[in-house]
Amino acid sequence: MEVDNQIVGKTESFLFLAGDEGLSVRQLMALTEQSEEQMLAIIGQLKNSYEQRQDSGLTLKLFGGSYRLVTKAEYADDIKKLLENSSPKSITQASLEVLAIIAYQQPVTRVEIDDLRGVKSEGPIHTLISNGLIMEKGRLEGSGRAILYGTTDLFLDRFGLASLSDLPPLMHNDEEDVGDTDLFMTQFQEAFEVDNNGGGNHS
Amino acid sequence: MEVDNQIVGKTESFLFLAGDEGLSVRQLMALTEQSEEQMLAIIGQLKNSYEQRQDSGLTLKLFGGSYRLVTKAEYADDIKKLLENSSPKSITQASLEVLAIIAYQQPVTRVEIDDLRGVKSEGPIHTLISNGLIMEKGRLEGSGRAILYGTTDLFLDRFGLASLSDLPPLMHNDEEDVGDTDLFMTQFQEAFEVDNNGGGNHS
Amino acid sequence: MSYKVRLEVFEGPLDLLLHLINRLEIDIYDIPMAELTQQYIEHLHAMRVLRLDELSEYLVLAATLLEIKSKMLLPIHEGEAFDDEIEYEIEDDPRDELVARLIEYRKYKDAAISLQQSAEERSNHFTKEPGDLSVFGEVDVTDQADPLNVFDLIGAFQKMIERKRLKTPLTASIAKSEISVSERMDEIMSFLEKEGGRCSFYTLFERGDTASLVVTFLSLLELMKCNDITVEQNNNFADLTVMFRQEGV
Repeated sequence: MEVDNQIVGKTESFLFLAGDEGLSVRQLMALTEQSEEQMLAIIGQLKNSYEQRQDSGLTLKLFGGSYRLVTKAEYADDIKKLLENSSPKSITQASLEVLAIIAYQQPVTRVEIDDLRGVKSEGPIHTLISNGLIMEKGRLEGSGRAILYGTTDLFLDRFGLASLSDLPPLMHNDEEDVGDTDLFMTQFQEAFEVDNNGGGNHS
Repeated sequence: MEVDNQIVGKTESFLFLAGDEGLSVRQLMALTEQSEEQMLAIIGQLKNSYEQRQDSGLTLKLFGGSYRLVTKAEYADDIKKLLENSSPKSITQASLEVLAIIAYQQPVTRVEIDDLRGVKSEGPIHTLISNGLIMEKGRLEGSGRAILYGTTDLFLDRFGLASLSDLPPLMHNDEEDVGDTDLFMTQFQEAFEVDNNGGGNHS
Repeated sequence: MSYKVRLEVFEGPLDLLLHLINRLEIDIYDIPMAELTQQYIEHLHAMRVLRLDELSEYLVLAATLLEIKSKMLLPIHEGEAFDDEIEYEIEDDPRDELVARLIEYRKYKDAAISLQQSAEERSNHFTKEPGDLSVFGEVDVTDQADPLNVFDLIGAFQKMIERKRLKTPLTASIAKSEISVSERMDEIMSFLEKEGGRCSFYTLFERGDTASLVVTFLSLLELMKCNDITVEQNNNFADLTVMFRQEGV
């Protein structure tokens, strides 16, 4: 598709100003008065420009439904060196488990999460809420009206996902898997390229 | 002068991250470990890249001793549209940040808010006042008699809160906190731990 | 038999059980209950230091394990001849429910690992705060159409913390080692010029770490000494105003 350079430049300037907020395709379409098809072509050209320009430090990524200008991964180490004395938020294994359950099962109640883990999850849920990764997504009908939890856009952003459909598929436990834990682990490792420092048996 | 593309990219990524603050030649030299002559050549090449790339919306400007990545002047009119139309999220975000600080820290002065955010918050504060979400809650004793801000009833109403104690706690103690926000978070926690259990119940 | 006292943190009884299954290299679909139960209970002994409410969850599972173990000890097979009839075994194996729970739990435990990996990948890309749009014009926002909730507030707050983390080292800490008093003096003078010749004392100290604040302070003193600026206070406790020194004053 033929793309107007002027509009690509305009798009880049919008994305630059939006910074970590990013802009959705829909917002970009409204701002530049382009069709969706045109917009996607423009985004494609921008991405291409960044990849082709050997001396470019930037690239374009889709996280949580919004396109964002970001620095290229190859400069991550240089940038991280600057951030030495301010470490990023770390998340505990427990919180991560709860987050995974919510991400795949949403909307889901605390009791369901507790059942799956065999342990109470109140603490991790509070932590995840205060980290802006999950939120209330309504209440269950009926007695108790239990809170239903779901993930936020910030979750998608922080975990580098374009949308929830971007989540890697959960492993199935259907008949073929039965009795073949080795295959299970191999598939898992292939899928996520675990580096093998004890990756298999996460003990 | 021969210029290493890798270092040009690195320079661009640093300038991008510095945003409106920009970076001086001296800072860039320290960051990339280049001589002044090399640095100026790198800056020259970056500028050149932006001019040559027909579809670029960005350029490099020197303001008050700092180089800044900025949008090209030709897009200024379009950017006004970003301000007026289609969800100027970036501004709402600033207001939300300020509102979050005021909600959890009230009563709080502008200087404290600025400190936490690392940027001036005068604009968002005015917006929030004119929207009726925050108000003056008295003055600090002592020199300056700085204004103390707090949230309004309209704030509670718009955010569906019965009272301030309905705000979800901001941090839970089983996580590692970010360095200097530590104390800040602990204070929140102490303040809101009390109604941890009833936290969500604003049905 | 001896066991090592380990005080690893497990994310609950199922996690501990999975750990034991991995360590004992036993088949999750054909668990030797006697061995697993013994190991599990030994671990509980070692973990007694845990908080009581946590321990109770572990004890519930211990009871389940013992129940399964005892069921398996009972002679449920009437005729030895049907031993290898698979259907029969699958339907009645008392371990089935436990195995199903373990498998289900393991799915999410694995998913958590893959999530962590994507978060790590994501953390290699940095972005900037939104640009200051106020230079392009003045608009009053906060659209009423957009319903907000407390979770928006929390999200905003988290983003702010991340921005601050990114921003501080790039501007402030580099400035620390780089900026000199004479440079800061120039900066202050050009800032004053921009502000129409006067500004609040405090605005000069709005950002930077301790070292750069000290440099700013020294620069102000130096500028006063050179008679370039003067500092005024209208009355007790009022804000200090920094201004260009008027000619002939």
